[in-house]
Amino acid sequence: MSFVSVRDVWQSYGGRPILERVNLSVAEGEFISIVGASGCGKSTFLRLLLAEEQPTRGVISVAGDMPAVEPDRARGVVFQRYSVFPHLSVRDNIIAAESFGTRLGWLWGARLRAARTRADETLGRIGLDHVAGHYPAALSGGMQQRLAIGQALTARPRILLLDEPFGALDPGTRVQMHDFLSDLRAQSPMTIFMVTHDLAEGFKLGDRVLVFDKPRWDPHDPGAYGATITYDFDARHGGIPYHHLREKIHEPTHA
Amino acid sequence: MSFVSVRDVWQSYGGRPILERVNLSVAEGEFISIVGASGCGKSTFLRLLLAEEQPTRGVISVAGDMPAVEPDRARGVVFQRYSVFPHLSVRDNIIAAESFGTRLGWLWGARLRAARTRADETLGRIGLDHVAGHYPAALSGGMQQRLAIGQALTARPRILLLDEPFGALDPGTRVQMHDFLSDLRAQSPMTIFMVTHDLAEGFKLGDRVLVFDKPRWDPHDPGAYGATITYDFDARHGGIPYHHLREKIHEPTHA
Amino acid sequence: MRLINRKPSRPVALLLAALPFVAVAIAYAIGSEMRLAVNPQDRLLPAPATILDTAIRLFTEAERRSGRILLWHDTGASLFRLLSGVAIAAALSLVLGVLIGLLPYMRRSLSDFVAVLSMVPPLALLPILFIIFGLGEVSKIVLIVIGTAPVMTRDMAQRVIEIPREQIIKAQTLGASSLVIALRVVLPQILPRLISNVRLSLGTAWLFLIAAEAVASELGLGYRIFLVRRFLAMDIILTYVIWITLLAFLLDWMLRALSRRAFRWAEAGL
Amino acid sequence: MRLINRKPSRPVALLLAALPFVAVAIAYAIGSEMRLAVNPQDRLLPAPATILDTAIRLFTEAERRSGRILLWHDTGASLFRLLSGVAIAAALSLVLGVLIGLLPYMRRSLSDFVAVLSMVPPLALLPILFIIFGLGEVSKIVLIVIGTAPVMTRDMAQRVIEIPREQIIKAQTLGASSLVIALRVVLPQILPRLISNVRLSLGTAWLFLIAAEAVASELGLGYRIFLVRRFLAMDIILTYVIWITLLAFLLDWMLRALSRRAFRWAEAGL
Amino acid sequence: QEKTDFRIAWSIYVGWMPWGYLSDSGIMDKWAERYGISVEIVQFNDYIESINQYTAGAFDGVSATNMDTLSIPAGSGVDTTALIIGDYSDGNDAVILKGEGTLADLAGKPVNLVELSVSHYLLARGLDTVGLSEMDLASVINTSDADMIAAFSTSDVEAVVTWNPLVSEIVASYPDANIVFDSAQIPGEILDLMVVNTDVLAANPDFGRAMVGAWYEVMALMAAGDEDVLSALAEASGTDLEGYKAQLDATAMFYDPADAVAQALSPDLRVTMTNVAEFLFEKDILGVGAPSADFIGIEYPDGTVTGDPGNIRLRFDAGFMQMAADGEL
Ligand SMILES: Nc1ncnc2c1ncn2[C@@H]1O[C@H](COP(=O)(O)OP(=O)(O)OP(=O)(O)O)[C@@H](O)[C@H]1O
Ligand SMILES: Nc1ncnc2c1ncn2[C@@H]1O[C@H](COP(=O)(O)OP(=O)(O)OP(=O)(O)O)[C@@H](O)[C@H]1O
Ligand SMILES: [Mg+2]
Ligand SMILES: [Mg+2]
Repeated sequence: MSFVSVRDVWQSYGGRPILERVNLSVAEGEFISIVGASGCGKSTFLRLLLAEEQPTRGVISVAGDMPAVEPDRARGVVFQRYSVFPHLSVRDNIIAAESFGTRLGWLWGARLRAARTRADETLGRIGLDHVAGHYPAALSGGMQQRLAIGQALTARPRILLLDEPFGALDPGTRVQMHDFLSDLRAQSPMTIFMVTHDLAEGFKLGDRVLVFDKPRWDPHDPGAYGATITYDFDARHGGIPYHHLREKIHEPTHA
Repeated sequence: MSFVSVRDVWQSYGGRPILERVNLSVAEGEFISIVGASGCGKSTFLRLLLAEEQPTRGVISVAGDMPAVEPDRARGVVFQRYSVFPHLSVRDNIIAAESFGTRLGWLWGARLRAARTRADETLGRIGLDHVAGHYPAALSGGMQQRLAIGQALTARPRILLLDEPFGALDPGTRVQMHDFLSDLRAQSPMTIFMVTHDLAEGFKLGDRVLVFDKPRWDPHDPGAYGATITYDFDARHGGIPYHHLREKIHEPTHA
Repeated sequence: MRLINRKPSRPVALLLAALPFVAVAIAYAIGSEMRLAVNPQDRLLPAPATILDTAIRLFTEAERRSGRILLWHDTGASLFRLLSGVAIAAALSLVLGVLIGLLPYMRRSLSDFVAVLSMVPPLALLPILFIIFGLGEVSKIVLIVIGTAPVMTRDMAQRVIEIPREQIIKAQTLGASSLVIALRVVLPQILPRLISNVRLSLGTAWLFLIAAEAVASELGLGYRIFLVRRFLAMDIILTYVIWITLLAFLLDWMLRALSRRAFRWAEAGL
Repeated sequence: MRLINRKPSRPVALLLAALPFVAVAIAYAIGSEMRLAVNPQDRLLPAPATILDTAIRLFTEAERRSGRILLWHDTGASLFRLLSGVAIAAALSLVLGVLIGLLPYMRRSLSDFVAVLSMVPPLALLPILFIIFGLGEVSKIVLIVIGTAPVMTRDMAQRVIEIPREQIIKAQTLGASSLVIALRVVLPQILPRLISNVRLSLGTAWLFLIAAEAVASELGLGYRIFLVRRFLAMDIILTYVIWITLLAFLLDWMLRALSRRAFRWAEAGL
Repeated sequence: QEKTDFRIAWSIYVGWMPWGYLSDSGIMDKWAERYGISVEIVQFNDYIESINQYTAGAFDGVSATNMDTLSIPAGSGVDTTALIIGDYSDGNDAVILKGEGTLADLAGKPVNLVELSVSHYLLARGLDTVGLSEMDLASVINTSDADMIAAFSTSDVEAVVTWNPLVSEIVASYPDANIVFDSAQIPGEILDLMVVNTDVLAANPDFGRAMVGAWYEVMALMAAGDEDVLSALAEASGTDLEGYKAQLDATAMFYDPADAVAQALSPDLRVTMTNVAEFLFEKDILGVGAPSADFIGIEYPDGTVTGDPGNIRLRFDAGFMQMAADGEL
């Protein structure tokens, strides 16, 4: 059964097509890596999944629900930067995932105490318990991203969207983050979409690797056509790429 | 013969020692990588070489000259960020390496034309000729750092100092930059000091890898002692580390 | 859907933008109507039609005695003072800001002084200014300079200090002297900030201009407002207020456009 | 060695910092001496000793008629007006800034209006304020609010817009409503900026305060300055000017300290 | 010391408008040329600032009232001579009550006026006549003359003291404005003067001659009812001919220099100036650290002195006006 289904999605800005005829079907628990040239529309696709924007055409649905009109708790997200709240302590950043859903955004009394206990558990799991009282600015880049992921997961989203989450980290930290993410996933299976610039990373972490590219190209007007999913690799077996050509160009298939 | 000689250098800020008893002797044309824990004083050491600061004790001399009191054209430098001038076009950034040495900082007429020709040559060599008229903000991080290195070299410094020059780049770009730097060095040999966080990078590029660390440690007062060079690896043979212990702790040797 | 995600369509957006202006106009019209109903000679809130008549008269009819259209002469005199004052203040703040920001000796000797100066209320010193600089244009311009330059200087110095140390070092390794660093590294990078400082201080400059013109002057927007204020000729005052607002808006817009044109390398942050 | 690399030693630095203050004091003393030599009763530049005497008298001696030390009462009255005005303006700019910055509907309808408002010269509208708010405290406070709130509001709205879009999206994925985003994401992050805005607008606020007190009042620092101007009591004026400068400095310092205390998460950029 | 270039300051007020006309019409230049000097006439919008500037030495003469001359230049030690007595206020200054009532009804009410000005003096004199003092008022609120008309329309204001043209504006605009006391009831006490620096005048008598000569040329034109002159004055003061004439009606102009001389010689002047000095002393603005109301000496044309003869700072000189009366200029 298809958990996330993307059906014939187009997106254009001011008449310029960015994405065209994107079709995708993802099963629950799959880890989808997304790669592609810079500016080809990867983040745009993620924004559509996030419901931050509505596609010009086509339908995206998650878990069979009606298409969402704005971001909600069903969708967790981590960006390359600015994914945590700089004015909240590490612990409060985790608690925020519970308290922000309330009417005024604050928890009191017993609920706050309970949330705090759960937050400390989470912090222990993501290895940030020793800096619970610090502000994010005092954390390294890797710790900040770990916090961001922890925070997103605390809200128990149906799908988790990552837009180059490790793009700003140095290589050593990056490897640690891969392990961290794999461990988390082993503990609690999630449906994840991750955009990355690093092909190796995509294959290492993903069950599938989607390649976005422009199937058509007008040399006189590079912006004339949009990108779509041109390859869909199976990456499950330790990242040894054996791929099947996903769709014939110009002939959209409905997954 | 020692081209750069560092003799018994100490540096402290407000009474807190950061570096102690640093001794080093570098031959002309050597590529020195510097690694060490964060905050151990690598950048401080580079600042001393740059003559941006004067050591509390000890003497640093380059090519047998008197110790410098401030940065000059004998020292080229590239930092992790902010190494190019954002308000100058790419070409003007290169020309700056010639024009800044004049009285008012401007070149005119024939000299300007000559400098422009040379600048375009340089840009060709560092692969930036196609963006000569752009401003740095329009360049990718890797292109900016290439420009910074090209600019520094245009001034023909005796030594080139690099402080985590590739720290902010993504892995792919990083590898390209390694090749770029190796090529440049093959064309014109230089004496280079490079601070890096990435051990592999240090070994890959350097002829020698210096490790800065605190030889003494007071558990009650972590700031009581400064760091020094604790290891000095020979990295010439393709980065296969065979090392010799450089000095016995507490017994400074004079190189 | 959350309020923050609800975006008005284009026609609605235009309507919304016009709304507060229309609301103020209607409120004024009603207020004016009510006062005029009680006392037809009331001058505080003249009828919109009266203001329009007055405005047309001010903009087109010459004064009998001198044969000049006063509004234009007032505008010329005031703009000259305003722009001279702000230009001098800008130049001063640029030079001092670079010196203070770049040279430790200058920083030590001037930064506290400028900080204190920027807190002095210049209006209270007006009599002394008039004695030293006379009653002509100079004292008015000087008041504007004294009123705006210290704050601008502080900000410029701060911006110079904020220029990444790396660039200053880099310039030195390229052989740049202090002068070259000031001229070719620092100056071009803080010019955009200078313009935004000028934009910010124009409001204060108008204040000082109006205050100075109220004391001794024979021409100028502030002088005219002050003169007719005695007689509560609100139709004239309101015309002048709207005119000043328009001028201020135009100046601001021109400076913003200039900044965008001249400093393409600094994409954002203005 | 380049000038930019030359740093004064500590004692030299102290000397340098004192230099301009001493220079101004000496210049004043000489000017005063010269004028007093011509006319011993000259009041424009009273001798420093006279100012000191006057200052001591003003700070300690009660007025004959009322038995009150006027300076303190003036200070109290003025500070009350200043702080009320600025506090109201700050609150207003905070609320409006968040609304304009966060809600597209609000942005459309108010941002142009606020931009125009910030260009209006409020002093010229004083008569209307008097009629609406009376001659008492309210109109003075309102003048300060009108004079400072629009500029602050524009800046606050700008800062709200500059909050990374990522954070707003993230908050939404955590289930935050528009209200929660405003209260828990936006508000705390722009509070430091609010304080620095208050610091910036205090100078303008003092101006409006002094202008308002000059118009109608029986107590206040600005009132006193304008009153004693009637007999050119520069000793009193200068005492008041120095006192106002000191107060402004203290306020600024307190706000800076508050900001540093309260917003430790925002290390720099204030 | 002798010099040839002089600067005088004036501000807009009904009795001083001729100064602007003198400058615009060239009459001043004509007279200055006759004596081989030049006189620059500078207009101020802010009356007090003009006196301050004169006191600080930036001008050789200024238009001022007798009271402000005594408190500011004389009180600051600048020896000042009243060269021309132009007029006295004969209803130009008034205490205006909102609604029905008399002067005595001011008791317990706040009064808006320009503090320490002639308005304040008028109020004090008026309250005297009904046995009240300032203590009996709720308060005295300093209010800028520029905003007096606007202030009167607010509900906070119950009474104001001010001068023309504001008085006639207020009376015309607000039907409930009720004049309960005016300067016509203290004739000759609020004098509008042209005062000059005594030392300058002593060293340059021609300066005095030129000023007085020019002044009375215009006075003659005004006395003759010259419409051109009057409408120029009216326009410069921001009103029309009718309005200006109405203001003149409340002003006892000394068109004839002989009348001005008579005013200067009148023994009433001594009483007035003593009253004024006492008022100023009471308000603490009679000179720096004045120990008593007699602190400043005032000399009259006949050589008599009130106040301290050792500290004469204000002199009434009828000599130049006498010359004009005798046609000797
Ligand atoms: N809101 C928008 N309005 C107009 N154009 C947009 C908008 N957002 C993105 N674009 C354009 O759409 C294209 C795709 O942008 P997108 O950010 O999705 O690329 P990307 O694949 O994520 O690139 P990168 O790898 O650099 O992050 C770009 O050309 C961009 O300029
Ligand atoms: N100007 C200064 N004044 C006082 N302390 C300083 C100064 N510069 C550096 N330090 C301190 O000296 C120590 C070494 O700093 P340095 O920047 O040299 O470290 P580093 O090895 O380059 O670290 P990193 O890998 O994080 O760049 C740090 O503890 C730092 O806080
Ligand atoms: Mg992207
Ligand atoms: Mg470092």
